[in-house]
Amino acid sequence: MITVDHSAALLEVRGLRKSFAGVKALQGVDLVVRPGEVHCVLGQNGAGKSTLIKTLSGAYQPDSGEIFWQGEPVTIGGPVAALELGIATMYQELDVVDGLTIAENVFLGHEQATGGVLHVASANARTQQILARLGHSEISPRTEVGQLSAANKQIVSMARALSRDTKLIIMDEPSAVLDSQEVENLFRVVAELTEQGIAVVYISHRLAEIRRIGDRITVIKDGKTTASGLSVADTPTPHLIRLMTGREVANVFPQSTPLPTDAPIVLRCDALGVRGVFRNVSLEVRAGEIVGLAGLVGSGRSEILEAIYGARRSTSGTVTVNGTVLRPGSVDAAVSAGIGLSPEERKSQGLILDEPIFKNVTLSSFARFARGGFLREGAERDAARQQIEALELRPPDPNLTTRSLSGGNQQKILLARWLVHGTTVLLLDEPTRGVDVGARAEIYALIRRLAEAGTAIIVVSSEIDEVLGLADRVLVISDGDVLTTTNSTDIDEPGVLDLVMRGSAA
Amino acid sequence: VVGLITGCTAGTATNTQPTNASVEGNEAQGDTIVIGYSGPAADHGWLGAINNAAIAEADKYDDIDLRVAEGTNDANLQISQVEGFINDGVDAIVLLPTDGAALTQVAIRAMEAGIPVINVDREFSSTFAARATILGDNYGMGVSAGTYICEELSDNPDAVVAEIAGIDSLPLTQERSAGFEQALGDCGLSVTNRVSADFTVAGGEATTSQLLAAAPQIDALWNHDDDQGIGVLAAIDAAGRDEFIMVGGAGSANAMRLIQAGDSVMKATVVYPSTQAADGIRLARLLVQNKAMSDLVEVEIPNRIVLNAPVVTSENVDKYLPTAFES
Amino acid sequence: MSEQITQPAPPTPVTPDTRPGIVKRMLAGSAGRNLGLVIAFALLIVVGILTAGDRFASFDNFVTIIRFASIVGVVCVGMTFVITAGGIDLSVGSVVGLSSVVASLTAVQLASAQSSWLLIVVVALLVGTLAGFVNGVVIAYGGVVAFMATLAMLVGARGLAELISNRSTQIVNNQEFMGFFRADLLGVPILIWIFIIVAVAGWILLNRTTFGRRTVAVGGNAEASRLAGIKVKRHMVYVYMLSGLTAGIAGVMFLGRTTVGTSTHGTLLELDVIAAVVVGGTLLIGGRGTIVGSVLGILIFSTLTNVFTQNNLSTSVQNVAKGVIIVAAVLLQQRFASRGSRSK
Amino acid sequence: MSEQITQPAPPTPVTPDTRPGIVKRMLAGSAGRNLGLVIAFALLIVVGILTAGDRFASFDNFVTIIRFASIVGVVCVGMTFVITAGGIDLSVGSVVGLSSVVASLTAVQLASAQSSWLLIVVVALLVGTLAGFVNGVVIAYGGVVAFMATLAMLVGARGLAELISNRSTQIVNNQEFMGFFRADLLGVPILIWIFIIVAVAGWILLNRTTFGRRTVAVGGNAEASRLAGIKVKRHMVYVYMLSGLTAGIAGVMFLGRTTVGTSTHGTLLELDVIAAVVVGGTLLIGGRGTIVGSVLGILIFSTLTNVFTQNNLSTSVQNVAKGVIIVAAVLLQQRFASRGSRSK
Ligand SMILES: Nc1ncnc2c1ncn2[C@@H]1O[C@H](COP(=O)(O)OP(=O)(O)OP(=O)(O)O)[C@@H](O)[C@H]1O
Ligand SMILES: Nc1ncnc2c1ncn2[C@@H]1O[C@H](COP(=O)(O)OP(=O)(O)OP(=O)(O)O)[C@@H](O)[C@H]1O
Ligand SMILES: [Mg+2]
Ligand SMILES: [Mg+2]
Repeated sequence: MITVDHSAALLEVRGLRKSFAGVKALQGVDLVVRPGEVHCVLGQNGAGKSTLIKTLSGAYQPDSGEIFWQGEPVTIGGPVAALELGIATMYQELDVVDGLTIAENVFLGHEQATGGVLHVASANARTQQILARLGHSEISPRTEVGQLSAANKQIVSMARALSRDTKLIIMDEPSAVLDSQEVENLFRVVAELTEQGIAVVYISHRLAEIRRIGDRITVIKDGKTTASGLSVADTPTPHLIRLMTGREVANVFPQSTPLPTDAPIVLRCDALGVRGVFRNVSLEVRAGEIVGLAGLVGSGRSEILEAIYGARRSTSGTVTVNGTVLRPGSVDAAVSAGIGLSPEERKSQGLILDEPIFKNVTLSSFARFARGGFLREGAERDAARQQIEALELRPPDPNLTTRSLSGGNQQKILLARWLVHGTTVLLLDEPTRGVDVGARAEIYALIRRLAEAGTAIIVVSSEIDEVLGLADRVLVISDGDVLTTTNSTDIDEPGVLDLVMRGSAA
Repeated sequence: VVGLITGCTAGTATNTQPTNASVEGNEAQGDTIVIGYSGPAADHGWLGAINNAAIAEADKYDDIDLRVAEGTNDANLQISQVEGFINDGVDAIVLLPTDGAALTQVAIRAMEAGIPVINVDREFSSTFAARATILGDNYGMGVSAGTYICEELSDNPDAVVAEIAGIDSLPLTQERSAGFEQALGDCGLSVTNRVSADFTVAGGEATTSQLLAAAPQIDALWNHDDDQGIGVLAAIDAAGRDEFIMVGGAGSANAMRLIQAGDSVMKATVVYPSTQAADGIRLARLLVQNKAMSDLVEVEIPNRIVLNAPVVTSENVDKYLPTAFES
Repeated sequence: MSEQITQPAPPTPVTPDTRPGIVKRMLAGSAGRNLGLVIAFALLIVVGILTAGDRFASFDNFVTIIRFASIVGVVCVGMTFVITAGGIDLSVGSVVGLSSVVASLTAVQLASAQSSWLLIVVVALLVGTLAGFVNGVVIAYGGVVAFMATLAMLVGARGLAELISNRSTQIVNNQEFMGFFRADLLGVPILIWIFIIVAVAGWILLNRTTFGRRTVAVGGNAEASRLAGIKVKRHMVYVYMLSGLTAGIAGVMFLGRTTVGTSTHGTLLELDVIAAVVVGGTLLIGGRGTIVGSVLGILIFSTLTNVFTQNNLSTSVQNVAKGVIIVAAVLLQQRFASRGSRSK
Repeated sequence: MSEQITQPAPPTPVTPDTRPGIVKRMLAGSAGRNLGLVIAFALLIVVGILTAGDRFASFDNFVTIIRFASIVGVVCVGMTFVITAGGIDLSVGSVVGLSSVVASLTAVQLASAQSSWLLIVVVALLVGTLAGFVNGVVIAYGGVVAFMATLAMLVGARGLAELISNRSTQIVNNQEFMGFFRADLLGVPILIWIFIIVAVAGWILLNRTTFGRRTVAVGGNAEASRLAGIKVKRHMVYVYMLSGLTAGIAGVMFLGRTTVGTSTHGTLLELDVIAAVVVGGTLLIGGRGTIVGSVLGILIFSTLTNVFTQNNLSTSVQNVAKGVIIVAAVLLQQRFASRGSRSK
């Protein structure tokens, strides 16, 4: 461990501990952040990164441990205290208020006002400036935040952090909902901030990003700091992964096996469209094939999956599964025909967080576990346990509340749901969002294994390299149009971006 | 049915001498008049009977155009209904206020606007608010019930007397209870167990079953209201109790039939006339058409009429049953 | 529908030691959740015995308490489903009144025609279920927020009941009907048996069937349930129909208990029902419901009323105490529930 | 709280073309949201004129309608804040009763002592605010769900009012007090002026101040608001105090209108208030509130009652119609609101 002179450190954390109702989230975390640096915090899902930053931002109170701010010991009693010290935070869960405008969100808690009466115009003007600085002068500060995409909400969060007089900005997985273009924007802003001497604590599961902008790294494993103050330049990736996971993770994307030429077409979309969102999408997926949809955020990829699945009523075209044409707008028909969807927002669209794991696993398969309407919980548990073992879910107990699991493990539950159901077509929307390196590799392997067992799969991801790495064939989407369909080996990331740029310019 | 007590001060609403006081003259059709009628929510058999009787009475006369704004327990709403009548310039208002005092000011305003107000059942707090007042005698009801029970239990100074009141926050319930206590006190008895229901059958049933559990031995029971009495009797039935006598209130036809049959605990009921508003309509018509009451020598409508609260028992039930209201 | 699992691992046999673990956990969880209620209930009984002695602690009095609870209790069972599914039903009281009115009018018709008294029951249940159906359709397919839709039904059904009954009280003279509802079975009144049957059926439905599982799922996360293939809208309609059905049953019970049908039956019942269900531990935001808790909740309220009556206290004092006790019970309930889940 | 922005660029002047944009957008947005209400209101007035002619369309009748609406309307303003903040206050009706009782007792005391009649007003407002404070503390700090906490207050405050008043009706004889509330100003009764003042003050508070902005934020996303440095719990207490305050004002208005204080004032007021606020377009889940909508909502209900009374229709018919209209209004309201926001 590198020892640092207190006076040189902006923030120093020593021996921080925090438990929730039996879960020891932090059990001795150390962290030293210097002014003007980008300090990356790495760790697997559930390692305690978010808990750490929430104690720094005053959202949680630590059980024990010391915090020094510019050399002085401090207690951060609440969000206000943190903001007053000069710590601003962009939280992992989007922390904006849908019913307010962008400007109102940015100045929430420190409104532009005299004697309680708001200065709406000045708040709007200042917000406009901040948005321009973030490269989004086209967004009006008077837009209601509820109308924005997840990516733009993230930008509002960032604008809010910038609106304060800060010395330290903490960013908890800011890039998870951003596409590559937006990530570039983010990096530019981070660079500007550090030039002004503002420190940034940056959390991400994408190691490539850390290589791009990080100065130093602290690694947390199981609530403890396992390495702190590593220099980004001097630490090779395999070493980092070992520090995080305690093992080697090699070969991130599994090798694809060539499709047998007689593989039947399982899913076919003919000129599918949803008025105002996307049009004329035709595609075929064969048994055992993985098809990827690449595109920028907001290009309509999620909507295509939803329309295939019947969660959104298509206004034109047809979806055919194994020769049967599906009734538009009927999830039930799709599920019965053997389609499964793992939705984009795991928590709000996928899981019933307060129910036990096994009930989430069997949610779509009641027909299998019920006799005359009565559920056989024993059989449900057995089936869930089987999946838990096969997918290496941690901890391996089907009775645990789903909420208590890490993001990667929650993602596995969604896969388990469709495995138990026995789908022939699997639609995966952002299957690795917020999932750590180790679990990512496992999920990739799992997807490939499913394909090899004959499942037809469509994958949507904002990480273009992920789409290219996983898929056999790729559809490039821009603004609701399919620009091209190609083998994934015939195109690379810059190629996709180039297509998208030209497509949207046209 | 009713005994009449004439008031002592003359009202101010009439400026000419009434013209006719014969029965035939009063029945004869006069100029068509508009009467506004407003009463509490008819969520209860007695109140329903009051409203129905008033409407039926108005229907009998071709020269009455009755405007009904019945049905509210909200003083604010009832005030605005009366304001509506004033705006419309009706000829007379018959008002059964949800709360007498609360409606007094608006009634005064009506009177000041030259519209005679007939106050029914629940009395205003000012004599200037009504041209004529027709009241049931709530205190008298309590006294009648208490006196009857005193007579029946005269030999037993330790008798257990239970009381099932109506809605406790209404002044009329308070008056009934006060009269009851007073009359019982006169013969050395007092109320041992008191519960209050809400004038509904279900409320009567629920509170009575609780009361019966709380009082294993009862000698007499007064239930304020025959409507909730159906529930009270159902609870007594269900508990299989018959060691006491029960006295009802208001005087529904149903209660009287039970008294007539004589095979239940129901031995008597105290009448609270449900024809008050109907009488109010008649008086309003006479007032506006400048007529008097035919059976009185007095040529003007009296200011204050308090209806009697007689006790109906198996001896006199045949006399009261025909005019009793169906709940 | 294909039933194979793509997953290649062989099915592992159930390890025998997990079975008792499950049972233990279930008991622990449910006891933990209901412990606060049981304590409150016990305290109340102690107060009753201390203040009213044998009069309180008699078999007859307990029968009185439970019979008093039984009508409201039946509605609580339906309401537990609605609240668990993330809804609310303010209309139950009015629907009770409406179904009692329609049923009593049927009874009056029956007096002439020669049909079975069961028709009275069937009519009441149909009326209740139909009202629930309307609620459900307006909420699920009309997208009207449940509070408002059922508030509208509260107002409307009461008005309809008044119109139909012409605001008069209908007395049921059908002797077979009355005989049935007056009867005892094994020393316990029929009304209590009905309550027991409805509560047990409700418990099984909520905890052992796909219907119950869907109810919890929809209340826990409606969008996730929809994307998992549950027909959320249709299910919500069923849930409100169930609530209407229990209101219809309560309407019949009112008829049996009071011998009359009137539009005033069930006035303000909804407040007692919701209070009992929530005090019982069903989450008002949905996703968690407990029939046992609801039953305990209504028993507590009913015992409370009994203790107050035994002590000759006025309704005003009762109301003040009831307000305090609702808050205290919810607070207690939360403490114990969170401890229960913490110990998990 | 620091007000500087880290951002070094010089503040750019507001571009002039945004100003009209704001106004236009505001009008468009608010008109879009309230269009359904305005149409419903207009329809109702047409029906009134067609069925009751001049009797309906007179100045006096409009004054009657608005005066009737004004007491409920004042409470609607407070309720709009509570619902916008994601809460609910079922206790307002009882608190109106309680404050009218306490104020009338004060008036009786005043009759002997020589103090200003304003004391009556102050006492009523204090009682209301205090009840709101208790609600707020139980909800925000006790963590009791708002529906239950205010349900408890509904029951408890009514009981307390009965106890304090000993269930009797207190008549206020203070001439100055009565004189003030009886007076007209510019031909418009004082009660209506009070309503106007409260509504305008409420509009400013909700739309133009930090307090209002935070109320929306807390209702929209309480956790995000907390993380942004808003003291959410304290704010919720303030919001419930505000609701209690308006209930206190309504208590005084009842006193002025009826001359009496009684525990029955305000019975079931909460249902009308909540219905008006939600029909007006305030979201029951919080995060969006509109004072203009609430005022329109209560005017619609009050006009409805007037039209029914003018046409001699019974309350039963009124209730059935009211139920249907609530559903229709919410549906209409949703159509227009969603079209409004889509067109943005
Ligand atoms: N509010 C909470 N209540 C209970 N347990 C919690 C809570 N918040 C976090 N935990 C637990 O604490 C541990 C650390 O969680 P945390 O969110 O800090 O992980 P993380 O490193 O941010 O993971 P991810 O990469 O998935 O965001 C996990 O086991 C999590 O389940
Ligand atoms: N609820 C909605 N209402 C109206 N338009 C919407 C809604 N949701 C999405 N859209 C629009 O549909 C288009 C595609 O949306 P979406 O962001 O889901 O696409 P995506 O390619 O899946 O991107 P992401 O990476 O965010 O999932 C965008 O133009 C978006 O603004
Ligand atoms: Mg995290
Ligand atoms: Mg998407």
